[in-house]
Amino acid sequence: ETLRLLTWGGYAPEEVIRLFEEKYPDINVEVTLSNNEEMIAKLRATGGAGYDLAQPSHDRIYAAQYEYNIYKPLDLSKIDLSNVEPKLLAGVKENTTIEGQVYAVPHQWGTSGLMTDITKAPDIKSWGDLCDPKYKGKTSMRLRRTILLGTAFAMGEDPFSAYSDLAKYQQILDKVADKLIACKDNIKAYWKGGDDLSAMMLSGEIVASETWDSTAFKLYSQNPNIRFVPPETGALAWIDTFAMPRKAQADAAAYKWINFVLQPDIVKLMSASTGAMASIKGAQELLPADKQEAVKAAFTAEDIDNLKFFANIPPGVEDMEGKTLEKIQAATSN
Amino acid sequence: MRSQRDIRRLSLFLLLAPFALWIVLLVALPQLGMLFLSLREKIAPRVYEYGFANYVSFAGEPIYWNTLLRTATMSLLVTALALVIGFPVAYYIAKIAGRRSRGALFLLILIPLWVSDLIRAFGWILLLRETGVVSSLLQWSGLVSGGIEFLYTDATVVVGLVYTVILFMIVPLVSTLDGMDEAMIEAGYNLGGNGFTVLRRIIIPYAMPGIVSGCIVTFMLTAGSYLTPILLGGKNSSWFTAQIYDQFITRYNWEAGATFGVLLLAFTSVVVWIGLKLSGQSLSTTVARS
Amino acid sequence: MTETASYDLQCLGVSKNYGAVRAVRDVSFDIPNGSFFSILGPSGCGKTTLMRMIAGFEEPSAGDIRIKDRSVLNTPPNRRNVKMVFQHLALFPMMNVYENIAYGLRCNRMSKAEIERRVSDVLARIELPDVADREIHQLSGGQKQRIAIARCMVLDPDVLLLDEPLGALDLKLREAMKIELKLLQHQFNTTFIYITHDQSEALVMSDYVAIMNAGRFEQIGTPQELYHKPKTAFVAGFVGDANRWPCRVVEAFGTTLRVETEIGLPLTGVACGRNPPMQAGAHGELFVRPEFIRAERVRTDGSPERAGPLNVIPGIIDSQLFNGAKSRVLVRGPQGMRIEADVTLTGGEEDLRPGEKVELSWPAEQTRCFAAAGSATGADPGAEPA
Amino acid sequence: MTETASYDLQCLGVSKNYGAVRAVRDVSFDIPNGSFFSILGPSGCGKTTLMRMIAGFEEPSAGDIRIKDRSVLNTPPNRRNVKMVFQHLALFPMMNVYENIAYGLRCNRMSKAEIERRVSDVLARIELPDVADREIHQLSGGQKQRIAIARCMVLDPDVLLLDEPLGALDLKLREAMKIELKLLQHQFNTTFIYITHDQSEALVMSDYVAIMNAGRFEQIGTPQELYHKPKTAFVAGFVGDANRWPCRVVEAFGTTLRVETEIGLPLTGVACGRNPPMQAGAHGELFVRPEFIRAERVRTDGSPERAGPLNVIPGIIDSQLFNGAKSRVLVRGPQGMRIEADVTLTGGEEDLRPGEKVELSWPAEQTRCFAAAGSATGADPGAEPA
Amino acid sequence: MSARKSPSLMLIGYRLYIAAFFVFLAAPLVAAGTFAFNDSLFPSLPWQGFTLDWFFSATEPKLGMFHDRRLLSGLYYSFVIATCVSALSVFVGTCNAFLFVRHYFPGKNALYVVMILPLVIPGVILGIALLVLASTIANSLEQATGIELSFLRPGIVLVVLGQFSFIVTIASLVIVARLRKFDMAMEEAALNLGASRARVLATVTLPYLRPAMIAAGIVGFLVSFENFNTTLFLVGSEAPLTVIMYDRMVKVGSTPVLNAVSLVLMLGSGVLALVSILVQRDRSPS
Ligand SMILES: Nc1ncnc2c1ncn2[C@@H]1O[C@H](COP(=O)(O)OP(=O)(O)OP(=O)(O)O)[C@@H](O)[C@H]1O
Ligand SMILES: Nc1ncnc2c1ncn2[C@@H]1O[C@H](COP(=O)(O)OP(=O)(O)OP(=O)(O)O)[C@@H](O)[C@H]1O
Ligand SMILES: NCCCCNCCCN
Ligand SMILES: [Mg+2]
Ligand SMILES: [Mg+2]
Repeated sequence: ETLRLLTWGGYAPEEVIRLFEEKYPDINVEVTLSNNEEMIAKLRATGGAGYDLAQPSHDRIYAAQYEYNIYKPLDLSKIDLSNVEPKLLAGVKENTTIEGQVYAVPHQWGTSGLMTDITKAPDIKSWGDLCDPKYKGKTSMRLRRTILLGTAFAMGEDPFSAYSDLAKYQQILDKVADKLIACKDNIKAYWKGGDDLSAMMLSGEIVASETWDSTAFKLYSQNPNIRFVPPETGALAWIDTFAMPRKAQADAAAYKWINFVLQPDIVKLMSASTGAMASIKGAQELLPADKQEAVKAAFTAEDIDNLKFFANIPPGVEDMEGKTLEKIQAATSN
Repeated sequence: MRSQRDIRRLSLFLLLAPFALWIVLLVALPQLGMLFLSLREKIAPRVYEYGFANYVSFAGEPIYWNTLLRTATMSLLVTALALVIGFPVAYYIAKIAGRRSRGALFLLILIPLWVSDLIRAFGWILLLRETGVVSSLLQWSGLVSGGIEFLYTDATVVVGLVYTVILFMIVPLVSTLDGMDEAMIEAGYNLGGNGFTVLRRIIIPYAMPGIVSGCIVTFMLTAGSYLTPILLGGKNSSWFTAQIYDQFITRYNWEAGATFGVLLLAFTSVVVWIGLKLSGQSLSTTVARS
Repeated sequence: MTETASYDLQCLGVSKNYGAVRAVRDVSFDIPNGSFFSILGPSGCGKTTLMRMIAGFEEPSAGDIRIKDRSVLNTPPNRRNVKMVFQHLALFPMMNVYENIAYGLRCNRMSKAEIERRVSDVLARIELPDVADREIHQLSGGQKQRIAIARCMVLDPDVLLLDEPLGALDLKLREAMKIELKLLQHQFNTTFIYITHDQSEALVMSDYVAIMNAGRFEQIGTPQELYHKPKTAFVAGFVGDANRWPCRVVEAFGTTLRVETEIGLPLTGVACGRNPPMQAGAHGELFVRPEFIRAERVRTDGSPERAGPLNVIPGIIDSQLFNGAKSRVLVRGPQGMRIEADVTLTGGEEDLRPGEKVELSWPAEQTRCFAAAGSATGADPGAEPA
Repeated sequence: MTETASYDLQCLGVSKNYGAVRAVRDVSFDIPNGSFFSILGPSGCGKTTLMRMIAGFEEPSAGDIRIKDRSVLNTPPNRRNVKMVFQHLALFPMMNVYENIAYGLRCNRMSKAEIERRVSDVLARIELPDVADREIHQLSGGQKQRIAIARCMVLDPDVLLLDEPLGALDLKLREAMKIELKLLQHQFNTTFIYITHDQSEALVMSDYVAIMNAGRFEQIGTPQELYHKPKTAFVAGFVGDANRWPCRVVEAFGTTLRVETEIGLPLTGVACGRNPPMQAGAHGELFVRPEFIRAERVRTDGSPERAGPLNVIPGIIDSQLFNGAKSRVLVRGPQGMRIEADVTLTGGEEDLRPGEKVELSWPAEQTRCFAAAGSATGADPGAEPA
Repeated sequence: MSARKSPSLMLIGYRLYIAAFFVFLAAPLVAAGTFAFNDSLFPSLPWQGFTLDWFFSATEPKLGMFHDRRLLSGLYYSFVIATCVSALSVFVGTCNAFLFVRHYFPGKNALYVVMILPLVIPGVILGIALLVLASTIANSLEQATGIELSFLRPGIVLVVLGQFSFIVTIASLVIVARLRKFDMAMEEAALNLGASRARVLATVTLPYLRPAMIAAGIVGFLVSFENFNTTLFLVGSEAPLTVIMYDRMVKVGSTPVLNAVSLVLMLGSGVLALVSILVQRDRSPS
């Protein structure tokens, strides 16, 4: 039988698949690379068919499920949760429980923050520093919700708490939009994928950027001057999860995969590929040596305490954010 | 012999069946479905209402129609450039190149057609990025000191699009010009015309069906292209198809996406219709022939 | 070619090579004002090439071309006052009749009113006054033909070139247009240079005809001269029909020859072609036109009286080709030699019928003998491509 | 058409309407075995339509078609033993010569060996034994022609139909193929039905010719009959050249008529065409072939003696159309009336020249008078489309 | 062409322009192809030396394309999709050709224009329109009856249908053009020689159309193979090569393995294009 994964780039490394298929010779793994938005869009179009296991981030499940009914509840008894970091598990459960059913369990987690080449832009500290005219034409960001939230925090707002008051949230978004439009001049280009970003950063075309920590850690191994910097207002933390599409057909294989990749020796391989930490106990030790070093170079203990987990997105917010992003994209600078 | 006529009847219906299935199921109904969807408005999750709200909100949002206008203008620009750049090439292939090199040149023209948009854009990225081949060559030759970024500007998008669509301009041009009797050009000179007169009064009017056909296809392809503007475009560039994609994929707003789709199709059709009227041609005399 | 005054067109030693192909070789001629001059030759002999040099579309490899006594070698085609009617006419399909004719005038920046006047004038002269607004594809073949001529004539050219303009027309129309063209030329009184490979076209219409072969002019003359006094074997064979037999000269008295054909038939003929006249033993070829051969039923009451030296041979009618006034019989002569002779077939009793024995006779002076190619005095007009 | 035995082909009152267009109207004829039968008529007269009905591609609106005495109306085209050579030959370009010829045999499920034997046999008979492996585009026009015929003949058809098969060939080749076709028909001894609008083709090759006009057969006969004894004005005008003048009958003595042309010229002629003979006052049209008109210089020493009743009129030479043995002069007669007369132009002193005064004379029995269309006894062969 | 004294100069200028144009055409392809041999993890300068690893290496990080399961599976799906699309297109295109060349029926000219339309509808719109329709039907059906028609969900079937919807226009135009040149007399000649209607079709008409059908098939195959705009919206878990490559580029990061794939595709397409041109140059010069 075939196990069809809908997941992030790097979340299903060739080596892990090989080991999995060795262990379960009658299962054949097929991978489709995606991101949060596309996962939802795809599953919406298929009505939850076409894939057996998806890996959306913890904050993007509730609304999508509520509106489009694309997932089915997990049977937690089939998952070996003994090793899973309880805090993360609890957080994910809380975010993804609908009518008493749990829809997701955590897999990898990491943060979004800043990346800088410390030799060229040593004073990047806050989201807003990307708009520092000193680095005009030498910074980048991804034009997605992360930067909206980050910028809001940098402007002293708390967007997550405004989720309950959408009018308030709209005000924040408007402010953020103005700021980012003004910042457009400073940006070389909006990156669209990890690759874009890596190439620009490594070649020195940009010196600082908004980033996923995993990308920054990867680059650290190529060039130790490139560091991940948690913003002053706190890095935004995400947890990518396992969720089962409503019309998944290979449930058994899917559970096997979940259990398989949560094993410590597999986690090692997995983390080497994703650059992110698994949500199991002692995950940091399972990172490859160079990544551990990168994490150490990036985070202090306060930084970890200061992490801001993405809050569940209530219905409607995505639309507001989408409009704001369009506005920024369409605004002209020179 | 009566059965003869019945056989013809039967074969007409047998042949009409696949055509009808194709046009109705894969072309007409989907477009109607999209039109229908565009008339549905999302009030709240799982709550919909029918009306023109999506169109109203399109009209009320300058970002959207600016993008549409921008896409159309740039597509027209690309079409014009493709015509200006492609015409001499088509003329050369059809009328000047020797018999043997003509075939070879035509093959060369076609080769980029056989690799995908993606690879072409990928190639341009490798060439044009700040640390890319062109910039490096310029630095190496000492013409410039620092790296130059050619990517992420509207000009790059235009170049990339011209590159992508120019074949569809050249091919119909070659095939119309090919049919032109050389004697007509010679007659043009013989009767006293100079190079410019012959071009303006004879060659271009003769090639008009090819020109219009090439322009229509080029314009539609450009307006409907997705990858090239996405991959080569800069932070300011927005393309209407990207908006459609965003509506569908990142905002799950199928209603708005469908509205955009209907509008793109309607708008580009109107542009083509105006072009046909202005040039006095029709779809069946141009695109159908080449 | 007696006129010595000014010429509309002169070619002086014009040649044209395409790489190793010598398409036109050292052609010289001059055309008196207002004449109808044809160039007649087989396909590929260089007619079109010559015409294109005159029009300016090709540059001669050697020689000079003069129009109205001025060399035009350095004049681009659109400045030469030589207009051309193309084989497939090359009317502009995207313009209507009026615009086609006006094209050249517009190139000359003539005023609108003047153009209108001239176009309607020329349309009247070609007797198509009402077609100005028609599209080209609405015209018949013959009408197109005339429009193509009008388009040139409206510009008052010194010389009008016509490259096989009747080639694309069907049989009946071609016959009619032959006479029409000649009348048009009279009308306009302009020098026409007419290219064709159809001898009847050239003979019927022209004042002068040049016979071209393998890039060279073989002979220039009036149609009658060419038909009755061919100077080369090629001309004798190409212009008009002829029975052709290889032969060997037995005896020569001045230009009168006694010859023997391949099969040993003794005949009397006259030496033609270039000097010196042929000697005994020389190889040659005999040309006899079917219309000079009389085919008569063999009579039992002795042969009829005859005047002048005659060649007489017996034969049997093989078949008759009835074609009204132009009927012909195919006769099998001695040893199966085939002879064509013109006859009048009326459908009556007196007609010759297949199987009948006949006596063929023709005057010795209509038995032209040309030196064979490669033979002592014979000229070789054959092509040497490469 | 004297044979009464069995016929290869018979058409009995065959008609064909396309909506309101009456393409073929009530055509009846039968063709004796083994003859060469031509249908000659102007473009659009219905020749192709008739042939397509015989081949089975169209169904007659009325009438019957019989092949070897059996009606074939209900036989589909692929079952009729009537083969057809198409105007553009319709050889199959994706097959070579062998496959083209073998096609029909294969359709008949003949054995491979037998097919091979027959194909090489027919190739030998058309004298192209070595072309079996050639592709079609490697053949010359004349060779293609012969392959197209062989492809049909290998099937041993009762009748071979040929629809203007020479139309696409060039001038010289057409001349040559005329004779060749006739020889091939002799060879195979099969009935050929040959369609053409070129009278010289029909006259030269055929045993019988049918003249078709506006869907009807005007006359069927041997070439000589048609040329010398046309039964209708249309035939007289269509077959061979003729001077045509409208006239009015002044007096009639049996079939001999005294007539007056439009311009009042009195002439003598014979009444032709359908009975009853024309009466005084009837309108008609005169036909005189150019070859019967003698054009002679007006002599000062009185007119020459003449035998039999002659028409004589004066005229002035307008122009001469030199065409070798087939030369002609255009003469302006009284009141500008134009007359064409055949002459022999030799290029000598004795030739008639433009401007000379001549006397034209021709026998009364060669002055055919047909009733004018619409006149009392005239039949109207014109088309009534719609 | 015209001026007498300086034709050579003008012509030289013209030729230079043509040459420059072809350099422009070739440049991105050459660039994309060349970096396939760069011994580096990034398809960019500086040049790190020549290697064939991106084709043949079996180990990470330089996993060669011939060992990359996902690329190979993408290639496989592309192949399956393109084969289906081109076969379907040739079949329906041939039917259309007979319909429009051989038959007369009311509204024929209008329908002919309708046939051309899919070619000028932007590919993105074809894709989403089909997606919307199929999903709407599937959803309604599921709600009403609980039956799930999986072929109406994004996946190979929809991709094939989506691509087919405009590629069939191309195929039709190619085949129509050839059938128009067909001399009806050829069919009549075959009938006349004794062949049945079916035999005429099999031995004369279809063989005559064959070069056009093959060419249409190849063009359809290539266009399907490289299609992105329409496919993007219809693709399910069985992604064809272009989608895989796009995902790689945007979501993982391009390595020279993408260049290697590009190069192989260029070679393959080039060969196919050549074949199609050779096939069209059939035995008859017409
Ligand atoms: N552009 C060219 N390059 C090379 N050879 C040429 C060129 N044009 C003509 N020729 C050769 O020159 C010769 C004369 O050609 P031309 O066209 O003048 O013949 P033609 O007498 O007009 O023949 P036709 O009656 O067939 O039109 C031919 O052998 C032809 O092949
Ligand atoms: N399928 C058809 N529908 C309507 N009218 C037709 C059709 N086929 C022929 N006709 C008409 O019937 C008449 C006879 O046509 P046909 O083709 O038999 O003429 P033809 O004698 O062969 O002429 P040509 O010498 O030009 O080939 C013409 O007026 C033609 O327009
Ligand atoms: N390279 C893989 C990165 C995966 C990142 N997931 C991020 C979720 C952000 N909302
Ligand atoms: Mg020529
Ligand atoms: Mg016909």
